Amino acid sequence: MNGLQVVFLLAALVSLFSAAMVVSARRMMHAALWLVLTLMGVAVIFVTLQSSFFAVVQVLVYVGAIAILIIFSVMLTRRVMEDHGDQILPGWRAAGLVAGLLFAIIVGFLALWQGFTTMLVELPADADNLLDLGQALVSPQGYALPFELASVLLVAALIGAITIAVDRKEDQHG
Amino acid sequence: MDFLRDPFGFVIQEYTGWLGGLGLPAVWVDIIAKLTGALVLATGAMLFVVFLIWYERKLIGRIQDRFGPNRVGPWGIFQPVADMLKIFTKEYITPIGADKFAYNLAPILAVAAVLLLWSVLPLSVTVVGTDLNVGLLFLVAVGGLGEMSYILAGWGSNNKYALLGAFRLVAQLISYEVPLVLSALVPVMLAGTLSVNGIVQAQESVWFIVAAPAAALIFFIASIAEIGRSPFDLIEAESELVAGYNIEYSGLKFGMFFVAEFLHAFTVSMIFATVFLGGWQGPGAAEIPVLGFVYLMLKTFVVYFVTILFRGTLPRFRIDQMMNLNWKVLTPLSLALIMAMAIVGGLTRELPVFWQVIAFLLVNLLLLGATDQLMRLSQSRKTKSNLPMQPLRKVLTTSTKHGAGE
Amino acid sequence: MLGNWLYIGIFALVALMMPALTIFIAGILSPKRPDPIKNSTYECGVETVGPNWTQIKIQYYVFALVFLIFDVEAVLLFPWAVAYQLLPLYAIIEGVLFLLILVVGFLYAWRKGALEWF
Amino acid sequence: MIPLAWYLIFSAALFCIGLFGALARKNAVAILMGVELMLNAVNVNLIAFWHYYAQVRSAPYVHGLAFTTMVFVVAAAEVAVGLALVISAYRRRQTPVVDELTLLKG
Repeated sequence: MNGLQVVFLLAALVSLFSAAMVVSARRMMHAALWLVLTLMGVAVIFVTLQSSFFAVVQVLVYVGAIAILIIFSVMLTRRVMEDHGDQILPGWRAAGLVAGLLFAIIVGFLALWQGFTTMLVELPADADNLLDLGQALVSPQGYALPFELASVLLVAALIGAITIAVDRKEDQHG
Repeated sequence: MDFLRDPFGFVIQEYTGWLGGLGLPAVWVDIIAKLTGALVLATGAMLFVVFLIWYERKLIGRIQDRFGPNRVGPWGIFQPVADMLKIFTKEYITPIGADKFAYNLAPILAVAAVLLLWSVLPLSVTVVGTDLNVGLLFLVAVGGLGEMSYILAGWGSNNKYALLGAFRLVAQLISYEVPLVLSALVPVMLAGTLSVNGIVQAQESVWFIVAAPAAALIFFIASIAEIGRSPFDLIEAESELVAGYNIEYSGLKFGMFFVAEFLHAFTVSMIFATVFLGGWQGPGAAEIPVLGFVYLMLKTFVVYFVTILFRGTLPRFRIDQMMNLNWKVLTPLSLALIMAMAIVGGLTRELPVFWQVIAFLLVNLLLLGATDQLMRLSQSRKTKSNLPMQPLRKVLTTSTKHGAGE
Repeated sequence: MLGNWLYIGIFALVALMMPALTIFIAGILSPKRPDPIKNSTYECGVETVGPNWTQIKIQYYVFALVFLIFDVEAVLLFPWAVAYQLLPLYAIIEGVLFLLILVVGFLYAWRKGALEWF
Repeated sequence: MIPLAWYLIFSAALFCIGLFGALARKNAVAILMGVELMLNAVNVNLIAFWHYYAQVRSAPYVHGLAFTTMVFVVAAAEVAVGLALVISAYRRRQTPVVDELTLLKG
């Protein structure tokens, strides 16, 4: 057991515990704050995988933007706040069964794969080379099309979300 | 002589050498050396705040034709120490129904998010906390963590004014993070790296503020907005409102938010000096590392001085003006700037560096001039219609039944 | 690589411990005389009315939304900006095109009045 | 020096917790949080396999990074539109609880 493994286990335990709290917390605000902790834990997991870029992006995008968006939405749908009742659907046992089965199936299948037990060793320092990523993202042999489509997708999401969320006042009495 | 040329690097080397001689395993030597470095840097930063508070109060006093603190010690330099001792002995008042965990975590997180920024800032050639390959992105991301502390503070206080104040502040911070992130793209383009040290080294021949003054201006304004200071301090406008997100805090818990604000102000000045003013670069800085530290501090204090000048002289924005400045001036300008810089840089690639810098400079000035003209145009159109503020054309409310939000 | 992050991790712990310890020490030094009036929620001396959960405006959501979109877009552009000096001209144009598409969305939000604060 | 298996098990567990949240929660915002957890699990998986392939091929391996970037984009778009829908539905029907949202029944 070396230091890196300890860090991984701690981060994984914290993330999984707080993920469990996300799906079980009664108050939405608590769930959102637990979600932030999960996301930070995942960022640490990225660090142990030596992906500095995605560790930082995880904090920037998920904690900095998506979590804030979720917290704003929680505040916007206020009635949840006053709702201390059951936050779980009656069929949660079935959902738990499905999730548990899926976990068993995934791990079972993965365990059949021979690379499953590979030890991940430390990569050379230039492994997560942003230069390569940047070149691949715009090279026609690489990801030029997905790159532009990502922009289209983002704009579609922006336009769609604004159209849906921002009604004019007159629509509201419906 | 080594000691005089580079006292910090010398001490670090001696210290790690001494640690290595103790016979500990190499990993532990590494960890202890890093821990000591972090402790020294963080303590230094925290203590530095005492000086910053004095400096700022003195300057603001001068701007307002007062003396500023002048009783405790020579030139009142011990005034913040006295204030600190006082705040140390103040009672903590925790409001009823507060979410204890969130309430207590918030001030800690506010300071920690700012302190953590210091871990990637290069102080001189030899004293580089850590040369992370995504350093600039790290600075932006960790700077954004502060928002979480405001949400925790506002929400944990169980006070609707604190909550509203927190959400308004977060709305401001995330809005201004857009031009901040976008203008940070320009130095990355010019330097070809995200590492902060790499960006400093890329400015050996020419500072980025010369090549991209528009980006520097956007970055600077967005940074001031990020620290929530005047003229962007309408969230906790102390002369007009109750405090905002920190209304329910007392004693040192309030003090921590105060410390975080001052330290953040200095830290963003340092980031600006690093990214646009060449960091520790200067004549002789590569040979005599301690000079680099002096240069960095000089530049940082110049930038900090300008932020205080802004604070002392500019009137406070109204919130709609502030949002308009962000969304209708800074963001479009930074978008246009990136596109123009990318194309011009691509076209002038074959030219010598000098001409390329001139081309960049011209593009920047052109865009700044165009923005200025457009702003004047819209200003004169507004005054013609004789409206004190923009008409509430599109009134967007969340719910008519539940009242109009706010 | 991991060494850098080790330093940042240690620094993060120190940065968290330092204010926490200071607050803790000050808590020992400071008096504790709680009182129901003193501990009540501060509303300028007026008694608290209504629930503490106020509803916020949809504007906050819209700002957060635009911020998220631009943040993700910046994440895609940062690798592009790092590689910028090595890219051929058409690849630079691709980046500009990427931004132009985004500008369309931004202009839509502007036209729709989503960026107004009132 | 961490087995690949740990990452895969971690990501599977995170995915299943997220799935449980998406299936069992009443509140639409909470469902979206569950979906975010699932997307995060996917990212962990992608980065783990990126590391694995970079190690096996002993050369930088850019595809894992590019895919992860795209997952970030999709996650952002998903959460933006999803939350907009929740807010819109809440404002029309005054409830964020999925069971009570029977818009399609008319």
